[in-house]
Amino acid sequence: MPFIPHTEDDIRAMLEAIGADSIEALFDEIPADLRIRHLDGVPETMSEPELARLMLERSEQDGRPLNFIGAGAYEHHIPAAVWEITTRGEFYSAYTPYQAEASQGTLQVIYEYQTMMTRLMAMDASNASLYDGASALAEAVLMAVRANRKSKSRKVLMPVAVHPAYRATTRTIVDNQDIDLIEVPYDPAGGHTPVEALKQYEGEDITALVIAQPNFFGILEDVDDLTDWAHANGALAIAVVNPMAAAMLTPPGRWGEKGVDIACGEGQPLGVPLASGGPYYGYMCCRKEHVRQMPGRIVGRTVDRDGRTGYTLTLQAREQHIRRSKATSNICTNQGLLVTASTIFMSIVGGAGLQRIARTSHANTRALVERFRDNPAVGPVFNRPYFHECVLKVGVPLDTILPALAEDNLLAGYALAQDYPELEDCLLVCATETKTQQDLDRYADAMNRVVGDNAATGRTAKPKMA
Amino acid sequence: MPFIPHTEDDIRAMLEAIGADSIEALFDEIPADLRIRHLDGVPETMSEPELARLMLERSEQDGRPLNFIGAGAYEHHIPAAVWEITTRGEFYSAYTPYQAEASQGTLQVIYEYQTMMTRLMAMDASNASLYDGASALAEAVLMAVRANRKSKSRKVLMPVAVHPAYRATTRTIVDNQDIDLIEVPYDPAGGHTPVEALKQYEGEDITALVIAQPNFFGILEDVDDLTDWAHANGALAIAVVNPMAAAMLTPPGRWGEKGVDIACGEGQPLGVPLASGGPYYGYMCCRKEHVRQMPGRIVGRTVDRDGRTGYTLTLQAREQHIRRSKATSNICTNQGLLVTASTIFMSIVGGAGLQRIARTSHANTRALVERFRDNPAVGPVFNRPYFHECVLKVGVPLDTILPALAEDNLLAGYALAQDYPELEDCLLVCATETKTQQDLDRYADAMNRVVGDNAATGRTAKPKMA
Amino acid sequence: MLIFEHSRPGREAPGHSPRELADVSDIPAGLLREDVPGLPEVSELQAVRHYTRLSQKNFSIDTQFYPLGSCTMKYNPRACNTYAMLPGFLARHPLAPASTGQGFMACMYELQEMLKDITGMKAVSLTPAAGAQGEFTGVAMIRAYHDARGDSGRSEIIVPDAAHGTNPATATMCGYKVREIPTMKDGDVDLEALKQAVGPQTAGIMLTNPSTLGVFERRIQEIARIVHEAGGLLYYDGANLNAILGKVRPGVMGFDVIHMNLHKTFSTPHGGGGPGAGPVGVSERLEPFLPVPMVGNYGDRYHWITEKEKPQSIGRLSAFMGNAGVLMRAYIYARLLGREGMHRVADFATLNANYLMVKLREAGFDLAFPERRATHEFIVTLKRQKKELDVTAMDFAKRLLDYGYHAPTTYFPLLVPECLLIEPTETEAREELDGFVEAMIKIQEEAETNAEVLKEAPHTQPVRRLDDVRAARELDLAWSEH
Amino acid sequence: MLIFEHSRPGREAPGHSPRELADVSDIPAGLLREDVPGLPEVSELQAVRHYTRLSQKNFSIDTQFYPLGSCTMKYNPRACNTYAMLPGFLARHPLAPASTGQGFMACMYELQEMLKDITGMKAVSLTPAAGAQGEFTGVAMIRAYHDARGDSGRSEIIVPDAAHGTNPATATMCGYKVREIPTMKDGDVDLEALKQAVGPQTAGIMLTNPSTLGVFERRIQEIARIVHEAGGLLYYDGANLNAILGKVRPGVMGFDVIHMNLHKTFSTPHGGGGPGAGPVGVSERLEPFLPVPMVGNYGDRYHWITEKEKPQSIGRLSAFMGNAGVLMRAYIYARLLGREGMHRVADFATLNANYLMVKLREAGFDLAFPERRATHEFIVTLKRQKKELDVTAMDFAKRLLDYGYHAPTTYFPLLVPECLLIEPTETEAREELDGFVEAMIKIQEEAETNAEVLKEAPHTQPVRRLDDVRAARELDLAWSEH
Repeated sequence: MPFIPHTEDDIRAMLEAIGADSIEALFDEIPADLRIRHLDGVPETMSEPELARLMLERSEQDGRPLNFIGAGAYEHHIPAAVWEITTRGEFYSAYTPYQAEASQGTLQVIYEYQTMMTRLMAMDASNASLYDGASALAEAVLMAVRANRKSKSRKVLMPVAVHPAYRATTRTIVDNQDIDLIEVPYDPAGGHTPVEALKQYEGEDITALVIAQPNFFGILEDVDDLTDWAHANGALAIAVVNPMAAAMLTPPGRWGEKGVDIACGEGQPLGVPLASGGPYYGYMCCRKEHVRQMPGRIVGRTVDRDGRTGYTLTLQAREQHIRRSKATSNICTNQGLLVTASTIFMSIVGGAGLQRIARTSHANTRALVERFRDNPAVGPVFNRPYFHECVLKVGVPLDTILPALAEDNLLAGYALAQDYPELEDCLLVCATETKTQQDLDRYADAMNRVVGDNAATGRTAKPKMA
Repeated sequence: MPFIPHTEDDIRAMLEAIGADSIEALFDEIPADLRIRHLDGVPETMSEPELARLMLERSEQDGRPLNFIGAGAYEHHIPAAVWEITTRGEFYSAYTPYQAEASQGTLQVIYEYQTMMTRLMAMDASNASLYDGASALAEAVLMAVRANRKSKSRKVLMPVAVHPAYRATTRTIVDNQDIDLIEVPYDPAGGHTPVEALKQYEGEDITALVIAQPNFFGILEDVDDLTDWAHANGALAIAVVNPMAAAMLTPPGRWGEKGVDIACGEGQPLGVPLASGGPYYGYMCCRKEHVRQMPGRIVGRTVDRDGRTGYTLTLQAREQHIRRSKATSNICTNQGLLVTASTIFMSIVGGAGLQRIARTSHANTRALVERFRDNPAVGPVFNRPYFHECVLKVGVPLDTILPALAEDNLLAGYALAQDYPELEDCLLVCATETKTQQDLDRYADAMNRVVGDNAATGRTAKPKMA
Repeated sequence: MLIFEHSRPGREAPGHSPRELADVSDIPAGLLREDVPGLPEVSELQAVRHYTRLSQKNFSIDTQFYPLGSCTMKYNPRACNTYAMLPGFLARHPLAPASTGQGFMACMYELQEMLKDITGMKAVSLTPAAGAQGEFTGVAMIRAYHDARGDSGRSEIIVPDAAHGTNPATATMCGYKVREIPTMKDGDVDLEALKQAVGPQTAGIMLTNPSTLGVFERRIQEIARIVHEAGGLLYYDGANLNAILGKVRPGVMGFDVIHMNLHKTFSTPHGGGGPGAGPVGVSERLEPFLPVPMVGNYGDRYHWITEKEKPQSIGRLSAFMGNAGVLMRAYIYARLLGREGMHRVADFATLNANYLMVKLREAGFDLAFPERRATHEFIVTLKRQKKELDVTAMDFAKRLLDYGYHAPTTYFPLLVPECLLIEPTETEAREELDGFVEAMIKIQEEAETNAEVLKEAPHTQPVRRLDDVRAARELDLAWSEH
Repeated sequence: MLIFEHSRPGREAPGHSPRELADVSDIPAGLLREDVPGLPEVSELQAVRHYTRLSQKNFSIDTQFYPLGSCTMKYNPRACNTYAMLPGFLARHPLAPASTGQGFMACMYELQEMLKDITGMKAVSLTPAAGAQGEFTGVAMIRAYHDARGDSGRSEIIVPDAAHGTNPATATMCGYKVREIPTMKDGDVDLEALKQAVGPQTAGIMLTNPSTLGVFERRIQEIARIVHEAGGLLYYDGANLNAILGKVRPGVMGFDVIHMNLHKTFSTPHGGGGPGAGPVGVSERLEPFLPVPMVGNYGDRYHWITEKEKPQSIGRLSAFMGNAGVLMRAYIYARLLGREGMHRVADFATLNANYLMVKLREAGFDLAFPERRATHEFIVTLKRQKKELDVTAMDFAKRLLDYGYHAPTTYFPLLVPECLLIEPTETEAREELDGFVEAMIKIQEEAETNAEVLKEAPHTQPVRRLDDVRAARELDLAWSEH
């Protein structure tokens, strides 16, 4: 019996102790007509060797394409040490550190993580993680509504240039709480969210403004102006920041005059493998004054009876298991193991290393874009600086060429028209530090080839927009 | 600087403490004309991501053929838990347990391993491992020469049916010690080592007889008769046993009237991956009276000052670091990590599990052989029972068909003619428990096809020998 | 010592980042960071040693018996980790085309199918990232259902007073008022109170069955009838699914929607507090509202189901498809158990719980529901010890750590005073349970003869009892050199 | 508790072996085992928990500073393990045709080439499984060389008295008599004694340079001349190669043959006592005798070199090619270091050793060779402490464990009384060395004021000092129930 240690002797002795005739008898409080007879939808048991073989086959059956998709999940090198330590049984198979004295390993890791995130973001406090970047933004919106006591409107300005899945997730989660998510358009030339677009809301009661850096198009926003606009208009500023970008760009705690109120985003770039989308983790940082409105677990440093330093879960009075229907969030389990991985990742890579990775990722994407300088059919759509992603307009139908490139083991980017119909045949392309010059050449050659092949048959190539 | 923690400050302060101007100055006792100027044969440093990519490519570039080769290294399932625990830093990065009190983990593992091996082999004592099965046989021969005090001849009977690489290794290692390795032929019909072949040595001073179970051809020897012959003739009996076979066959400690004196062999089948041939480990067990002649490390159970049970290296007086030129062997480092893996493997698989694996391996090989019942060009060479390997005569030249099958991702077996010229176009084939009926079908279909294709062009098919 | 205290300016673990500082002069200086983020500067060995040693300061399933009630701390098979982390799976981008992810998607599709059969539901979406998000999803679908029918006057969710805190918190997040109903002395829901509570304002009820009290709600069919007749739907909180795996399908009990905590019932790792995964299953009427993405198939080709195919979906819950790697581990676990193994989980979880309960009762401990069968867990109350000896459930919990056992859940459910909620799980051997009983007996003796040793416990851990009040009052949430 | 004590008849971890007991009736009953081997019958969780907990009872590089002299306990990069254990590498059968192993063989070939350059040798064979087997290989080749020239009267190998025990043991295994020569007070070999010792009976000399005394043999060129002029060859014991990596090539010093301990210098794991790997490099005249197999290449295709291509080879040393997985880890390590990183190993190993030596001298400890530079290691002698305070090197060693440091090598080399052979390695940070010095100072204070605490040490380990005498006298090498 897989994973069950009971011998026949054990079963007999245990039933005798209980005073039951059979294991079946232990279920006598369940109405008989409810009981399962067959489980035909579950296949027969597999032995581990059978399973191993199946999984090896499935993991290899689709090849390993060279990937230039980012769009919210980024391919970065992860030191081997990170996951070899993270999956040690003591981290892997422990639970939430309810018994602090027997969980100092996990608790200290989280405290170190919180410290690292506050330093990376230049913020005062960090929680112990949320599910992912998108749901973290939703929680940030809810938090802002709680934290901005002066505002009654529950209106939140949400730029269209924020990741579409983040916006969708936020909609799903805040939908039933009378919150008004107001879309702010992006500038068609720059791809950024112009402060001018906010003008119309001046004087209104706005609860919060969301600011993504970079935004979904990879474009860098005028974060100082946007932050100051929010504060000048009584709104809280919520930053959504790629933490890898924060290593080279002004961190959200220093945007504008006083920095943002809440920073959140996707922790995946910090040591978490792509792995089809999860588990990742959402990080969240805030200013000191908002800490009691922050959702999720928080670890604090304290002392034991002998005055020795120790770590413990704190501010639990915010949480659902204490406050129930009045909790800041219903979150319970978060993404502890990913936080462990990220903490080890940041320790090994270091701040300077992170900065070099960020800068090389930027430079690689720029170098990739440069390779199309002489191809009139391929070129950047927006004219503003970007981090490590860029929107390329391709002069032929993407639905023709992307499958062809994928066949050739090249994932050329994310097609934007599914979310932005106005960006037809536009591709969001990302080249992180993992890409070599040869990889960029391979991309350029393949793209030039398929564009050439398809130019005649496809939609007419449009002139570059920038 | 990879793996070096020194900052510029550290270097300065440390040199100052030493009173040296530079690190270079610390090498001032080395004659200047000896110093290296260039290391052109070593490539430039690789970052871990570059390395990761190279290794992924190299590990995958050759495909993953379906393997039917055994010949001393056997494909068995290894529970995932085995290596996840074995590679924990505390096992992986510790050394030989010289400081017993700070090495109870490793020491207890070895003590448990010794216990398991003595039970599997039905012997009195086990050491903590040797390099591999082949060198273990060499050490067993040397040990027998020391242990058989009544014998002066240093003559050891070595059947030709013992693994050719084991015989070669033994030759290399005992070559300079005046030991006479006398070959004993195998029976051409049965593939076994007949006791009759030993008749001519009766009355002679023979130091030891080597008995392999199964032998290199997979054939089961008449181990009882051979063991009794050795003892009747004043020789020690040295068993070379596949430990997986020992789970279903009479263990060497029970061969004949009194069991063998020394049992040794390759530990790889017990939880060690094929991995191109190593690291594996040699096991060695012996009767109580020979324990002080056994080479390698041995762990004993003892007590500490408070009377608590503990484990420690013992009988070190045999070893080179104490006895130097009079040591039982020059062995120092052995194969500790593999022993750890094997110990966990045996714990998880258990004795009954081991027996089922062994029996299924036997049955699978037999089923594979059966599939050629109707093919006159392919059939077994020997007519005696075998464990999980069988010699098949193939009626076409192997040098034609093996590469064709390998091209087709099938490793059809080990060609015996390289070691046994008389076994031209004979293939040693192994189907362990890892092979499904579909795998056996695939083998049979592929073999029937290539044999059919080549029958016309190749050497004439010979009639089956059995 | 913190990792930051190993840091020295200029130290680093090279080889993990580019050597050159690439040019970024195309970016306006005002947008660039002026300093290097203040992360630790340590060697790789220092990091490895630090975190390896830290790990040893944890209790975990892999090192200790961990009978934390309601959390199902059972063995996390190593195979699930090894095979979910094969390089081919780790490398796949979530937005890579389905054509390059057929192997992965086959696993997800099959997992959906298995969960459907196990729960008796019509359809399953894997995307919720944890139990609480699954709860949110379920209640949001209930709301979407009523809204789609124009039945929007329903403003209340009924929750028993014994429920997990996530239940009322979730109902609130979905804009519902929470109406608590009491539990009777035998641990079952008070049906009279329920009848009183339901009405046209009732959107639904959230139930855990077995409940958090460790007993099976016997009159579940009647509850379903009452709620359904009032026009409400039934939400099944799958936290305790381990107790009935392969025994009863929540769909057959009458539930309309269920979430499953895969990190409990399907043994994916708890990871020091996540990641979990909280797939939801629904009956036919809720199917249109399931969150996306889901995996569909045509023959043997798999594809993603998105809002396009499910226009009534409540939408997305995360940027991609949820905790894929957790789902992979659950898939592997389910395949290793197979059809034959599923009901054994409930069998032996129940056997272990009842055995442990009986043994503790024999040892003189008071049970919260002495007349009831234990399900996969049960409750000991130390009210008497508190009163007579002035020792608390917390004191017992801390002292258990000294005996090498993780403490059971304490002070939950809230309605049982000084409670220990004990869940041994099916993967623990009888000797382990006997050892736990022995420890409890010894601690009881200590409480009677030398209560100080409990009050001062733990004595053998890296730290002694921590000052939680100070932690909350003098907030220290991040380290600084000063 | 032993794993056997968790065993219960009939318990098992299923799913790792076939469920059926296959028919073996074709095998005569007399050959079949009558019982089931008495291995533990435990659940998978019990095994995982038992061995995880056991692992925590070890000191290791990953958890402690481990300055075990002569063993080079430096950081074992995790990348070496991760990438050597890729599924594709683990699955390859050693006898699979070279056509299906080109990726693996490319690594092996490149490793041979790198080791050639590093050692200054003409050719390298990777096959020896450990240092001692490398030594055997080297001396066997020396013998084969003399024999091939018909110069078979050479019957002696010269070994300094400070040599590793493996050196004389190896010479004996190869049928040689061992002739020891003394070391001078400054740590160098006594050249006059060497001149006396050499002659037509001299087959060769085995030397470690730097020697086991932690000093570089300054007159190595003269030694080479003396031995070569007598017709002998020079064997380099690579145990201390870490001290001169990228600094001096043994081939240039005049050595004819060298073995390398990859588990020392190339940082493959020590594994609780192996596996190691002991490749040998040789000068031109010994090349024909190298053990097989080796990897050759034609253009970019790799093939195996066997006895066919090397008919004078001393032969095989193991069934296959040696410790391939260890060689892979060494290959990865060498690539990560690269050309630029090699000499830094020696630089910082030497810096650390000299710094630690100076600090300990300043703290009042006596050095064995106070006039000499430390190489990568050095010797402290506690002769004075033994005499004045009646505490031994062993007492210091055991007490160091209480301070969280693994002890240095004690009582080796044999010619320095009460010695501690201390090798910090290049991967340790200065703070770690300072911490070690502090611990030594405290222990010295304890020795002066409360020697009992040393003599009774360790106090913080899973067991206190063990009775080795009893272990050897009342041999208990395997557990039994009775």
